[in-house]
Amino acid sequence: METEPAETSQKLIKSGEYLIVQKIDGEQSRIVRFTPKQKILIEKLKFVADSAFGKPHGLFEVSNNQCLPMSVDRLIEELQLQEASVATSSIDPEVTEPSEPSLDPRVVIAPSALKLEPEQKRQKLEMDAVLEMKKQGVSGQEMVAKLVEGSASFQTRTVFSQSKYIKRKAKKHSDRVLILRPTIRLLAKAYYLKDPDRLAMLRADQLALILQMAGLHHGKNVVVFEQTLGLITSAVIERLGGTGACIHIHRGAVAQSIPCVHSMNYDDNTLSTFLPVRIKCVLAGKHLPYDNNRKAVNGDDDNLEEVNGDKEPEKIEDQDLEALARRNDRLDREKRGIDLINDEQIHSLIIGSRTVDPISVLELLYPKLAPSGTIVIYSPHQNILISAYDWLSKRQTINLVLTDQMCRVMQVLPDRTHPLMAQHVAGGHILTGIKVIDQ
Amino acid sequence: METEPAETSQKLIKSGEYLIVQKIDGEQSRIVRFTPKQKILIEKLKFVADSAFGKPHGLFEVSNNQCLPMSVDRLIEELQLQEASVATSSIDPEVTEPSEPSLDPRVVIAPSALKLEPEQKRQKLEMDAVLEMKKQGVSGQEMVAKLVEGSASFQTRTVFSQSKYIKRKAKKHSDRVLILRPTIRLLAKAYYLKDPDRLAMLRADQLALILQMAGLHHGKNVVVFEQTLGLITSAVIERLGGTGACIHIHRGAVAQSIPCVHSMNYDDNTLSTFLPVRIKCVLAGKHLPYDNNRKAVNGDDDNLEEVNGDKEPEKIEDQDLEALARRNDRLDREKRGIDLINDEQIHSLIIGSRTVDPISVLELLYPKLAPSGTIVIYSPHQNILISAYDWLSKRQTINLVLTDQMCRVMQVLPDRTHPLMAQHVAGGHILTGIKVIDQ
Amino acid sequence: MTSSPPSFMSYEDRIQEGDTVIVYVTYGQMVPTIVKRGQTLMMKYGALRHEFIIGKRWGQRLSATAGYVYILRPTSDLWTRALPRRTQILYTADCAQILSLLDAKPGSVICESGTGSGSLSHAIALTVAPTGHLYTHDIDETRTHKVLEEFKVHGLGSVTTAVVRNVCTSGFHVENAADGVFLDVPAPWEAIPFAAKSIFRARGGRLVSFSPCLEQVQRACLAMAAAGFVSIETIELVPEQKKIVSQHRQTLEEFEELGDAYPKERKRNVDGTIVEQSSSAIPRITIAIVYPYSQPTHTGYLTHATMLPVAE
Amino acid sequence: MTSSPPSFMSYEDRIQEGDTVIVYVTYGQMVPTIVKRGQTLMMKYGALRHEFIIGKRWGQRLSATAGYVYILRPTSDLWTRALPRRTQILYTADCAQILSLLDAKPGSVICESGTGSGSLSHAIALTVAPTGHLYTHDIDETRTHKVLEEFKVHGLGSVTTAVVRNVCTSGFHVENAADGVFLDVPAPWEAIPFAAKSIFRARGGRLVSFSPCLEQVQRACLAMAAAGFVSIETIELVPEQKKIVSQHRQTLEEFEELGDAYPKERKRNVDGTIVEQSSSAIPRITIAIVYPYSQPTHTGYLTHATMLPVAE
Repeated sequence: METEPAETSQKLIKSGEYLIVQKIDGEQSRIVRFTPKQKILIEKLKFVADSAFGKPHGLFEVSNNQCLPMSVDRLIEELQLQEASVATSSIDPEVTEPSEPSLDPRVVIAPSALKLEPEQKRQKLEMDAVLEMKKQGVSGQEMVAKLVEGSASFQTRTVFSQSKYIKRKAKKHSDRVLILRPTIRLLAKAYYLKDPDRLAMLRADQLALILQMAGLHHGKNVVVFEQTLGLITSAVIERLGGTGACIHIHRGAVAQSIPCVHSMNYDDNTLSTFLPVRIKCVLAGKHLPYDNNRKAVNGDDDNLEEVNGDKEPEKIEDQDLEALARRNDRLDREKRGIDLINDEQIHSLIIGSRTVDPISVLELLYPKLAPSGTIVIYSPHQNILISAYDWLSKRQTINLVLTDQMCRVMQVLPDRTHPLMAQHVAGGHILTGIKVIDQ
Repeated sequence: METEPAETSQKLIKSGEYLIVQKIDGEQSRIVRFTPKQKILIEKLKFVADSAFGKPHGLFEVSNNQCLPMSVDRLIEELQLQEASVATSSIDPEVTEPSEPSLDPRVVIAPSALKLEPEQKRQKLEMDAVLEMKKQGVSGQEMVAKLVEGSASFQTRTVFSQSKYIKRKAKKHSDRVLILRPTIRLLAKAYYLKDPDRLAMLRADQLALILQMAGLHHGKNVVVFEQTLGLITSAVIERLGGTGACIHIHRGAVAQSIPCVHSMNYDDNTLSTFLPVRIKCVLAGKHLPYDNNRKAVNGDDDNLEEVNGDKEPEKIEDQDLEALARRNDRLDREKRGIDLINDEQIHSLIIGSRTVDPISVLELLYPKLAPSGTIVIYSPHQNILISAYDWLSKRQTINLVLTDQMCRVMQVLPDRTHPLMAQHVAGGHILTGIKVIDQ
Repeated sequence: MTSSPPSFMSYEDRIQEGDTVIVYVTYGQMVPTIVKRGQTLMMKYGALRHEFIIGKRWGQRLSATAGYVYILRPTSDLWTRALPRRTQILYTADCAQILSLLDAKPGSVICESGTGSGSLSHAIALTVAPTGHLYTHDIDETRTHKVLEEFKVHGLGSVTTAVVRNVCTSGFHVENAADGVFLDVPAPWEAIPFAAKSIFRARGGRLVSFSPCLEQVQRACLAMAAAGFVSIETIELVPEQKKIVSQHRQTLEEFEELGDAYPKERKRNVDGTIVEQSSSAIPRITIAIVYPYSQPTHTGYLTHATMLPVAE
Repeated sequence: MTSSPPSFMSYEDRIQEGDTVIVYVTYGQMVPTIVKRGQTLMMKYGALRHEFIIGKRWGQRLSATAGYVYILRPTSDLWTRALPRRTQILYTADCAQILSLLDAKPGSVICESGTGSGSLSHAIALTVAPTGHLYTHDIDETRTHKVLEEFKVHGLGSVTTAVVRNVCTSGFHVENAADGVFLDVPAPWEAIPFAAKSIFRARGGRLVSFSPCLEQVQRACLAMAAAGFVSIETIELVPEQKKIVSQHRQTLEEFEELGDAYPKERKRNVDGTIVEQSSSAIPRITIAIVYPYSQPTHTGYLTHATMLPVAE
């Protein structure tokens, strides 16, 4: 679908797919591969993966270990009914004056339809007004006009009487889940919240900036060295969309610890740009053969050890055709990657480092970057980038910029608008530049 | 007044006082010493200092090189009249529907009365309503209640139609100035905007944090080494309020480049805690005599040179009694300061460094800090503080914290609320800790 | 300092009975205690008899039954971090800023509402002492009594008055007297006209209002302008706390060979916290990282304004 | 890359006539130019004849009559910084974030309003090419025509459609087709119901709205919820730019002796900017400082939301 905009058929959830599962109002966001008979667990809610197969991605209701598709409209209506009873039992003397929904349809819907935190009785009536308008066929356009022309409830009541009420209402909709196709944005957020350390603190907003500063789009040849669980690599693969090259420099014999590449369910066309290259080859400056033997036939102990260390699954005695094909495919991709590097056909070099000094990567790969190519280095540590800046500024790099950015989420709720009180703020710094040549 | 809360007499502007002068809607904030016949210049506005003498600090109107006191009420009324004519000439078809000020007194006054940026015709009517209410003797309390109950104009119009209008109206009130008594807050802001470099980028909000982290209040003995134009020293003197000691470590023979101490118009009681001590004495670990001779009678060339370098005004031949008294006072204060240091009676050590490595100050003065005393180091450079952190953590310092803070100004205007689009953001980092002892 | 008041404003070298001390256990755990013979403090590192504290030097390390602690002299910041919480409190960054925006100094007369847990009240009282005064107002009687008691014990009784009073309906305890007014109330616009009245007319004064939500700020700004305040400005502070760590800096070859997982050593530093250190020959650098990962990103907006002096 | 389109998406080693190049004069001054024989570029460092550019390598340094410049291949970021300004534009930090919030990638169908100077339009078009499409809408005919022309010259003609249309009253050019909709309009709430209609129902899609003011955000959030969007979130980015400098680190003795003013040397670095360097034996360290001192602290809030797929 990525490459066929004209396609009109709907994508449905299918077995074997990686999916994002979130509870409504939940904190977690899990990436799960849905396989038959698998139990999906999310914040104490449990259902069988099979019940989602064949359904469109979206909102589900969980009951009896099954998940059932649910429309957003139904959720809103249902909430409205729940409000009615609650609102009646909690009439605030301050707001009992009769509202006139016909004359003054003061419609206030909480910003996130999935985090509806209604405002007492008045809001119930307002919600009624919306639904009434909907029934009467009032267009969305007209409704919004009416909605904004008199939003007095944004203004007239104090904050604290509402908060109390909202607390009482929290966690009502605990049997609702979103099952979504993974996107780079959702993956970035899920891993950042789960294990920022292993992601080198890379925040979603900084990943976005890395991609843009790298001048990334289809057809580009990009070298990536990263220690961010494959997140940068995966984002590059997506943006290439099947043309160009994402040369992924990895440790050991095969690319490992890149869950963010696997969980995007990429098709073969999209994955055709993924060219993993061993650090060993980069260090040698050329393509190296795999050690095909379990034993160190050529006496290369170091190579043997590494293969063992990486738990290379193939053994010479049980290699089958499929494994051979996989190995050949790897070798072929690696060869293509190394050729592009050695031909200096690299348009962007992206380094997302956690423990490795970027300079040690630059020393090997910066000479391979084509002139006018961009270099982007991410590190959680400013000092590391200051050293890299020094290194680059001595080597014909222009447009060098070191930036940092703050990203804050706003709470936008009637009478309670403010930035979130606490947030994950850990992050890193980004150094960018453009390579030039003298003559 | 600082120490007599019961005092009821009004302070009036007098000759010789340092004052803060700001134009309404102006960018600048100047610190000027008002002396007879002096011309005060502020953003193309000019008046003679004498015209302010004997008047209370506050709002003035400038005409014919004279400044005349003006009440805030008059300013607001006047603005309202100006609006009337402008509003009539720019009626927006969207807002010509008749407003009903009696039924719905939608009062909107722009947040800063001194930066009134009115909203078209509607606001004119709203402003009328306020003034009408005032005339009718409606209490402030009631007025505010009415004011907030229906602030629809906060909500209903678009941002952009207003901005255009506001541009037309800008810089209307160019003959109004504020003449204010200097405060640490105003000084900090004025110098930061004027010359952040010489202030080591010290922002007013960070100065506030330094004072609080230092545990500063009356009676404390504080050692200050700073390169911030006397700003930290002056703030410490103010917070001591005449008891305790502000030991100011300075270069050369006399404390120089501390305009922020001079411009606060401190009385003798407040200044009694100001104890300037020469770096030379701190390095020697004891009180040193001044070189009383213009010639290097004792052959101490270095000392001579320094005295000349500092343009020490006294010469042996024209020393009079007053100068001698000043010198004796200096020597006396310095002796008191050095005694407190040597007796280890220091409760706080504050370093606000621009070019000097804080460690070089710590080496001399940290041993003199009393146990349980606080250390606060400000630097525009994080790296410098990381080194200082290292140094302190090896020397029985607990509660070590490195912080940074962002300070943003919000624009709060009807329908145009957002953080300022651009701001001076340069600033520094603050490292704090508490000294402890082992046995 | 004519008499020797309790520890908040006394500078004796050694700890006396009756002093309020801050027992520093770890960075995150501090226990405020009034030293009294016969009592024993129980905490993470076991028991500590108060007898052992008396006569010791401030800042001294003391051994408890299962570890050691430091006995610190109380400061405004330490009190804010250690005080018994009764409500949401204002933390040091905001307290510092509020004092500065109020132009507070010895001799200032300041009105505050609400009192809450008294975090800011202590900061103000310490700043305006010995010649100024704090009038603090709260609608909650229990909280007010608790803070009154603390003021007394902390030697701040003479510079403070704490009253049970709703400033939004009844105004402040004093009129035409204050140099500064601080508001931390849900509907500041109701209190602002009263704040204007409480300010000393001939000298003018400062107003600072703390509100978490922008809608409160919008209404407060309108009310301030209506009450005659000028130079109205709203600011927001976002502090960022950092930790200093020692970090490996490996080459690509080292990474290929060793991976990124080093053997770790655990060590207790002087602060009492456990630090992980990698033991390896690979060179390390000292760096600052944002820590903890999740931090407060908003407490409230501070709106401040000036009431100009009125000619008499 | 079957044909060889103009420079935005071509990777020839050498510059050809007709290519759009970015002439990099200094960090602050970049001039976008279409290379054409017979023409001459005039800038700060004098004149540069286009003849001298043709056939040179991308990224090469060239001498003009009064200094040297670099000829760079255009990228989305360079275009944003160098483009001819017709309106307030979206800068790289926001563009980057918007692309990410739209889940934009090759093949995506994106609707945008307004087109403005085309800064974001270029970023979107480059991202969705070669198989996706950008529909961009603006009420200004001149701007639209200018951007259309740029698209053509930049090889983006086949992946873009630019129309003069007020989406707040007439909706978008396509319905039931878009994977993402971006709004930068004064009254986004008017366009949101139309945005919902333009999204491809069976696949669902994303909505991103950029607004400078909070009141716009509040109304946009209400309108999004009313139109059936879920997971509505508002974020704000505040970038901070730093400069790396070499700084003295003097001891107290050195300060006493020399003061803080060192003799300065001026030097032109590779970037073409003048840097001041102190010449002294006093040790120096390399540090990052916030620079420029005054920086953008707010551009706008980004409110984003998801329209879930609808079962067919």
